[in-house]
Amino acid sequence: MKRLTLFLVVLLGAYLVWTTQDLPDWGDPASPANSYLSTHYIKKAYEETSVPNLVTAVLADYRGYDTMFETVVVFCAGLAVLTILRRTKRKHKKNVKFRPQREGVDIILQNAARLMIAPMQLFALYVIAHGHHSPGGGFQGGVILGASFILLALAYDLKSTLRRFKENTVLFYSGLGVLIYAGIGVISLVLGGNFLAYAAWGGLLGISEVEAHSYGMLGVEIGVAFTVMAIMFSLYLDLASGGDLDEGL
Amino acid sequence: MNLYGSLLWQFDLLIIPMVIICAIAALTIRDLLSATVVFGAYSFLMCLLWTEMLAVDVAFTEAAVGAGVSTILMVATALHIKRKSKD
Amino acid sequence: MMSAQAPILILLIPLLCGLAITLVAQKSKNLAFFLILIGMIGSFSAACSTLIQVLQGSAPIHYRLGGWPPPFGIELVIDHLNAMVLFIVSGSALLTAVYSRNTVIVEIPDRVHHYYTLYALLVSGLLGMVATGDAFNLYVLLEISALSSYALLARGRGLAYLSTFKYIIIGTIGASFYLLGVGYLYIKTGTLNMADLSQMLASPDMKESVSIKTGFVLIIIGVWVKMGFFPLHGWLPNCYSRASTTTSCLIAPLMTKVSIYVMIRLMFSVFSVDYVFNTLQFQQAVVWMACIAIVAGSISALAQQDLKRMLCYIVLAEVGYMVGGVWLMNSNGFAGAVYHIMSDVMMTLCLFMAVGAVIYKTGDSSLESMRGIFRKMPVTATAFLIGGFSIIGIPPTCGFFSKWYLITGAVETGQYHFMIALLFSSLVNAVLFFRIIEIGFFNRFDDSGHGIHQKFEFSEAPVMMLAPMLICAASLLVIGLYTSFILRNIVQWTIPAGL
Amino acid sequence: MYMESLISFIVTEYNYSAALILIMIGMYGMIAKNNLLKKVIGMSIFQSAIILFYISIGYKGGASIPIIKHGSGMADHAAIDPTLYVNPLPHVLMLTAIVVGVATLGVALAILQKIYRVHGTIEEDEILESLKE
Repeated sequence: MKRLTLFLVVLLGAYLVWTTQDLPDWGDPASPANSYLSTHYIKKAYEETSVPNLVTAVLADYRGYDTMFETVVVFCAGLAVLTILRRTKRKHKKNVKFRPQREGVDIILQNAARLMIAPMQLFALYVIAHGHHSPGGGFQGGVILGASFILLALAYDLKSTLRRFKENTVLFYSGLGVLIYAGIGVISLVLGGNFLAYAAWGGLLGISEVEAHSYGMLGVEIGVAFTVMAIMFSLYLDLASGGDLDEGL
Repeated sequence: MNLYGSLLWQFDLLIIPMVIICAIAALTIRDLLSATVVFGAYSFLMCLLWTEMLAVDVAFTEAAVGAGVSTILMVATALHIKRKSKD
Repeated sequence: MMSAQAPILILLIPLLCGLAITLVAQKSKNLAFFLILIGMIGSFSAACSTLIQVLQGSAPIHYRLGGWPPPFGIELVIDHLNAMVLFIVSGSALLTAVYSRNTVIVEIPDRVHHYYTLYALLVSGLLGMVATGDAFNLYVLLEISALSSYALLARGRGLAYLSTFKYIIIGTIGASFYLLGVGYLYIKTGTLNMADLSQMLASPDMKESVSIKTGFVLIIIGVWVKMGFFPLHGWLPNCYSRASTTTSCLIAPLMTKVSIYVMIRLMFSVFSVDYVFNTLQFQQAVVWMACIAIVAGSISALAQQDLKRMLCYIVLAEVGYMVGGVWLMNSNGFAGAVYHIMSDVMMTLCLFMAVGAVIYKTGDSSLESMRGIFRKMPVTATAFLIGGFSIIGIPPTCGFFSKWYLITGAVETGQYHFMIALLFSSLVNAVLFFRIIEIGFFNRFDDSGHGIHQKFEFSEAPVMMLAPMLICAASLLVIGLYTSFILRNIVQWTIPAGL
Repeated sequence: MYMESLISFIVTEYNYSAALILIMIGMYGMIAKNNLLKKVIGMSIFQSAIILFYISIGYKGGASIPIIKHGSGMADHAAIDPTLYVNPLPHVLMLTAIVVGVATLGVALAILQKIYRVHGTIEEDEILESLKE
């Protein structure tokens, strides 16, 4: 079985590597992929949305529909893990057979974490807010925010972290994020535009349509950050405790 | 032979074998915790590779998600199960 | 104004209702059910409105998301084919939602609201896959429906976790193949919009390109994995048969048919008839594979002792019908396959609902649980009977007409092996269902033949389960009776040019 | 002569080749490995290799990162030279793919933990053997 798989995989791999001779050269500026849509985005995106980071502009505006469902994917994963692992309180007593043991309190780790968490969160907020002008945006910022909570749970323990960031709050934020994203789309629909057409917000906010795109993107990035933060933390909670939220790593 | 003036293609040639070695190592190491850590290294090298190809946003995300959160999730799972693997 | 926004509302309403369930319906199971019902009704009415719009005007509806013109933004494109599929998917999701009232509380008592949220996400993912006109967007929605189905399937009976894990592995390979195939298309054309792609791919040097061919093969293999076509079907029966009742009612009919829709869309809207059948040379091979799928599916179904597993193998055989019909390279075969998407959703749904009701009442899914079914649960048994007749292909149920067109297509192109496979499968299905009917109706003795008359008391499933089941069964007859109407007004329009 | 064309082929396409080789490594891991966690690692390798493939598509020699230079001293909305910036579209697509990857990873790990709890092992052959008994 293993030999057969290896043989098939090598055969398929050799064929696929052979097909690369038909592909345009690596780094060719004139290749179809680098010239057609991409040229339009590079030339027009800044003019049409006033967002210099082209990746953010395309991600949150031109292909904003994709990004909404990407957020939904994250939300869905969080719910899926929760549905699969989490058990009601009564039954789980002997669920986790083997649990990593923690010995004593690590003062160095705890103090380092205490020093790091606040700057991490500040940096995450910067990444979210400054995503229009520099690399970053809702996902990256959200992941860093989530990671700061994971660090808290790793350095201290799960119980004390959960006292600060309650389980229900985590779920609420994850739903809220998607709702912010979809809500911005629905309001532009109500305002007479198409779904996710941020230009429709211009009249409501009293700004030009180009600026409305920029603000709309900021709004959806915040929504994305909420969901990603909550779900990253929730994934850690469930996977590290085996679903019973008693004790982490 | 036109290499389109890439500044860093030598760098590229250097990282790619390392990425492949990490990928193979992550699949062959028998200790699952080590395998997940090697997988974290793989993600990080991938992220370097993408930075070198100027995909800064993607590299940033991969540094946070791939090398960070996914590795933590895998370590969390590896600690919950028997650490030795048969292959 | 609302009707212009209908295409997006079809999938937006279930999505928003799913979110609302997570946010407000944590405590109340009734509220969760109420919200899911609202979501499905909203989605269904938007789908109806879209279908009417498409039927009235002959041009497809284009909906620009974010107001950006394609190919720069993403667009939804609704023509006759996907208007029909949207209608049937949202309709059957609505029926399943009504049906789930009783079963979910029994099977997943602790997480009803999460279950319904995942349900809504799955439905909006499937509807989004059908509505979208963008190749990459299709991948994202494919993953949403996949992820939510993993979660729903994992909460099943017995070894559900193991089979779901296998499904995750296989499903990810499929989705990644699809993504890689789209990458090959993107690298050669520079676009992701389906209409734009098809224009680019029509040029002669694209037809000769090895990487486009590779891309096509990767995409098709990816979609085949998702639908469980013959050599790639291993995960499907285990996974679907171990799922809970509502989950299998929702996923088994819809997932495979939506994948078939995706295959048709990619074959004929991104590539072209000429490319698929003339430039590539494996049309014959695919029809042979479809024949094997049909025969193997039917024989395996005959060997099963578990009702749900039996139905899963029937689903596999039906996938063979549709893939074969599309690849016959004939307009009648294609019409039969498209018509069969519609009828097959309804007949599998009807059968799974009936079996679900039996399981709900008896707690058992073996063939023996059907014993005395006509006395105990006459309504369920009637629905099961109609669904079974439709699978066999007895007129006037819709199964007969789809089979008729498929066979006509096979004869017209001279591919008699496909016709033989279809007839064989009908025969096997007849044996299968008459055996169950025999158990249910005539055989009221136990196996030793001592003639102990068991008393079968009337104990029918609740009305909330019976009503959707009966609507399903009735729709099988209605679709059958209005065949010519459906063919003239919908299916005729979907046949791609040049077939 | 033949060798030279081979080297030129490898250098101009080596990123694609590397991505495809990694895809095959990942796929081998997913199909042939016996340990379920190894399968999951293979899955992640597979997905990030596809991302490498896409990012390689978007690279443009002599270009810079896809953030328009703006601010003081730059005329706003001046004609932008597309050769100065790499292609942003594959980056956008792959951000989505990374997130999908971590979502799938989370669900797979959750099911894996559940399998370990039910069967006491995550070796596929041991699970199958325990089922036979």
